[in-house]
Amino acid sequence: MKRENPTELNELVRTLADVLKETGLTEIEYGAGDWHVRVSKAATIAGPQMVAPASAPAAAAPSEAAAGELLANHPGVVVSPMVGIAYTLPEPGAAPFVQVGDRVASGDTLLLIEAMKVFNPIKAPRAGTVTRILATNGSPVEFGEPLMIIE
Amino acid sequence: MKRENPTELNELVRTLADVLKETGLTEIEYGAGDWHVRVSKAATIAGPQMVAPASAPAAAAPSEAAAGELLANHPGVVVSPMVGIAYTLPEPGAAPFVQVGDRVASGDTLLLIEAMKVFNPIKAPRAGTVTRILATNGSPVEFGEPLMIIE
Amino acid sequence: MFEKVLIANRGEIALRIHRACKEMGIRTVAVHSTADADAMHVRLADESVCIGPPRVTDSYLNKAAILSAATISGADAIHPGYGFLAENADFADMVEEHGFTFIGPSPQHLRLMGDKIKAKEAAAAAGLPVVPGSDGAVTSADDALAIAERLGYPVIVKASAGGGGRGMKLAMTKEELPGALKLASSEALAGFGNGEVYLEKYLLKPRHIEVQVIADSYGNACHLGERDCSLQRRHQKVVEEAPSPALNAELRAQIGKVATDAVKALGYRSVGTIEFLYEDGKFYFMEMNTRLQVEHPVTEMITGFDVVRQMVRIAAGAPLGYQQEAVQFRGHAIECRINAENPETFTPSPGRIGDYHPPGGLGVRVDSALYAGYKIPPYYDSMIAKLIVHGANRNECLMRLRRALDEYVIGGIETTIPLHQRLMAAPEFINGTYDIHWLERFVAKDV
Amino acid sequence: MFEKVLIANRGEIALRIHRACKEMGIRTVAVHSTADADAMHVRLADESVCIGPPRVTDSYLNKAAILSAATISGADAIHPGYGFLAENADFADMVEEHGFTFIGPSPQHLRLMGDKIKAKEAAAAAGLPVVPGSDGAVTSADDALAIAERLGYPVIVKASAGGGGRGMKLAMTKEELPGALKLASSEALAGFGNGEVYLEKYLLKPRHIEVQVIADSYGNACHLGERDCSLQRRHQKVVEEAPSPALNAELRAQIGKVATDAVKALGYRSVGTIEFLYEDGKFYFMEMNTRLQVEHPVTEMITGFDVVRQMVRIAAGAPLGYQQEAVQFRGHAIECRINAENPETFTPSPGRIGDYHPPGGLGVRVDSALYAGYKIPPYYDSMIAKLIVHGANRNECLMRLRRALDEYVIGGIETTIPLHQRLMAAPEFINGTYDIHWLERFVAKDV
Repeated sequence: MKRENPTELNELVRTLADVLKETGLTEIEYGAGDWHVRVSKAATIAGPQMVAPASAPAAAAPSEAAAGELLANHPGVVVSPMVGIAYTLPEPGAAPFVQVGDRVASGDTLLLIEAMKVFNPIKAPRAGTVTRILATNGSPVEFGEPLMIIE
Repeated sequence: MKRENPTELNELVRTLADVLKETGLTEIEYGAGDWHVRVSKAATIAGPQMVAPASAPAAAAPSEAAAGELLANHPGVVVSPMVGIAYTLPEPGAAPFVQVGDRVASGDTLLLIEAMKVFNPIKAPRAGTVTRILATNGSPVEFGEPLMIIE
Repeated sequence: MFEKVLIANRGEIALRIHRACKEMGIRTVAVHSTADADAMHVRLADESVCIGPPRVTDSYLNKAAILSAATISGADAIHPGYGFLAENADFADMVEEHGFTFIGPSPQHLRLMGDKIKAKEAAAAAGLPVVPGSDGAVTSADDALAIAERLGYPVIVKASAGGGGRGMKLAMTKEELPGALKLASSEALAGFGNGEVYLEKYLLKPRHIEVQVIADSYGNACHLGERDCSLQRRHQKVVEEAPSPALNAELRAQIGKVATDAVKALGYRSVGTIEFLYEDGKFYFMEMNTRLQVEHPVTEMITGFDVVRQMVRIAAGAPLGYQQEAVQFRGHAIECRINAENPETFTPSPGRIGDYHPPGGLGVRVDSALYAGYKIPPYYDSMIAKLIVHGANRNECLMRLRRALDEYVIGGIETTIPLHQRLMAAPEFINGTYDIHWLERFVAKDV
Repeated sequence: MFEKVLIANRGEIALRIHRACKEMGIRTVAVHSTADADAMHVRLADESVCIGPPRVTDSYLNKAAILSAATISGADAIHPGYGFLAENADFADMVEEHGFTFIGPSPQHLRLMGDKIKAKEAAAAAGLPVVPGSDGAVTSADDALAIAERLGYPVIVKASAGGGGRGMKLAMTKEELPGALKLASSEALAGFGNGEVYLEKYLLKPRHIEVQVIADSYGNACHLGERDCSLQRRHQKVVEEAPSPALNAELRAQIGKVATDAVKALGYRSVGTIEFLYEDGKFYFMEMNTRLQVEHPVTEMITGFDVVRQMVRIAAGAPLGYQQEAVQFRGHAIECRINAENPETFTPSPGRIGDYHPPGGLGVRVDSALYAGYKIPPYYDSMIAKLIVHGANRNECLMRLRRALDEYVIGGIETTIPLHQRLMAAPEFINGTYDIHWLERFVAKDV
């Protein structure tokens, strides 16, 4: 199995989960080369777990990171092309550029990102409906950080 | 087993699960080269564990060790109860204590182990036929090293 | 120099000795119990011999098995490490009788310092200041009461054959003394097969300060400064540092000279440690450890001396080759003993190591036989790693130790790393004002 | 002192700087590309900011992104590490303009030493011995031939804007010179956008010896001794040691004083390295590196100085606080740069680390951002670890280095550890008789 192939991974995990259920095991770990999968079923934590290989020298924030990754993989996500401060309003007191539920056309300004004292307009990459605004006015954003979801 | 083959993996895990159930183990970890499988079953801690050493900071000799372990687990094995020099002959030039094919009675001397200048007779723990002699005359033996197999 | 050294120990100290030998071009033989077949010292050694089952009496304390292993492997010398047979004079005798070199002091010195009463007499004769106490064993409660009256309370009853805190009982008042005497004696009888006990004045807030000494077979001796080992729990050292925050240069030079003179007077050979209690500017001899200490690395970090290498050289008959002036102290070092234990309840936590990532970088040293996937056997000591940190001064050392503790990852088991993290933030430790009782109160959350 | 430092780098040096900051009580901000989200420096930093995609021009060389990251994280100062923007005067200017402190020299010194011709003039004016060569750029083949006649062959043609071996061409005879000139100039134009070249006398068997200097903002300067970095492959250092086996105490003191005086004359601030070629008892200035060097740890090991800490202190405006006499050298140190490469073909070997077990014990330091399971991205430098070993003398250091290399486990990828193991057994390295060309022949198996 290619580890990059999610379909096959999905199958593998489901197969292992079935095996787990049928055999009454609590954990199956399977690895090859530079990847492995572990499925486990404990009294409290139910369901299969897909575990990234697995050494963490420092305490990261896996759940938060995982949530961010989910959003980052959303098909309608608009991510920040730069580090800076996000502004959802054209100026203090003004109405926001867009609000949840707004329909936007490709090229419409969604928000501004200030970097190096320059305000950079972030434009809609495609037409659609704003279903979620993740950036907060005046908050810092990293490169690649999800700003908005347009569906 | 090819590590990429899910059918074989499925079989392997099921087999190990059966082994787990039958033996009352709580965990089996199985690995070779760059892959491994572990099955476990949370319960009270009971029974022996067969574990493949996962991480090896130094070059060990796993195959040799594995071969030794196989012999050590043979039901008819006689292992050395001490560190020393094995002597399969009562004295130089004499006939060996036992040879392959000999029938021995419980308590028969199989060989001597010299430790601290004392020659310790190693006696047959049970009656049977000598099927294999692993100790070489005049060679050092470790504690637990297989000396002979009596079936 | 030796061609091949057998290391009669396990864990981090077996690895430590292996490293010193490899760096001297000496081949190594590891001995191990069946439970330690996968241990790091076994994996790294040039040769290994399984000497017995997990029980220490059948393996690491099995003199015949170890000597047989030395014979079959053709070793020249045996390094006993610490613990196990390191201070066993009979073993040292046997080693020499079988034609091997015992890397350590002479059997006579092991014997002398192994007898607490004789050791104290010898120490006093060699000019070491001793804790006032009974002149030898105390046999009756009446004798004990009379002696205690002279010493002043509190007093402590100790087993002549004891060690590690066993067979020791405190009497704060004369009412408590007869009971303490009886209890200590019966514990000593059960624990060491010898019920003989003696009395000593008990110091209320002493520090444990020990001097590392080193002497060759030709009467040359030096000291390598002191270590402060006052942070103890149940008489086990937890953190050690050098130099002691309690001593100034004058006191350091003074006690160093007293210790070195005593070593010369005793005709001692090899490395050794003279342990003192220290209170109000005065030192009181406790005992002499006739072996390598767990905490020798802090001395190595501030002196630049490789203590194990020196020990091997001396055993091979080499002269020291330097004088006291060559020993220069630089900076400050602290060692944290990391145990496989719950950091609050101290329940042992053997098991399989998951992730393992030791800290690195400037001034950080890790002495540990752990590796990812290693299974800590439940049969032996719970100390699994020593983190030793050096800095230009005590504050830099402390800051570095904190960051190193924060980087250290030992997964799969519980360790005392969180205890050390708490300790490094405690004002008493930061200020260096602790005594030998402080840690007990700290872990009990009284401070 | 700074409250929060942004580290504008990655890999082991980002971790090195993080450690120094934590040990000074300073909070850290890691910046990283999307490819480095799991990197050790990101995991350990107090805060992290993703600044761009994997390509270095869009992330680690992206000045605007780094300054924005400093702004949004509220950092006081930026440490550039080495490589990337460390010697970029424009970046240093921008950092200061935005109100942050650049932890390094002044932009003027970066600019001066970044121009090889001006640097050489400044060095000569500051009293540093220079390699005889053309006085400035060479524009015609006729000029070049005349100058080369005066210098004596062989001569080397170098790009004014060059570095790292690019734009350098050797001419052994006058017949080879015009072609070398043309090639060097066009390579320089393609590589650096500037075709200007100059001529220098070429030394046949020189060593690369560099002096570590340190100076504060108040005119105080010291040197921390030299490093011998003669073991190079394709102009990349592979092994560095201190002190140099080629220098005696007199030469060491002499070149150290010359370097320190030059630093004072230049009005230089921060740490820096003056690189010399050394042949037949004479030094020839090559260039000055106006940044922290990869190989700074060997200096730390023999002096006990924390070079990064000193660099941060000086940037915060602290005076040196010590004089040359306070710098004492103890023992010997060697650094091995370990690359993720095939040890024979030097093909890069990125990928996921399997087992990872760094060596430990006395005198062993590992500076590496690796951990078990870490995936080395294919976008960056192949250096993944530095193993630095200290010993009481060169022989002890070598023996220790051998055992440490034998203990080091980096699974899952190929590394240059086997090359270092071969090197440590080579008579030329053991005897210290190598020059800057020796390693090329050694890896080609000619020696």
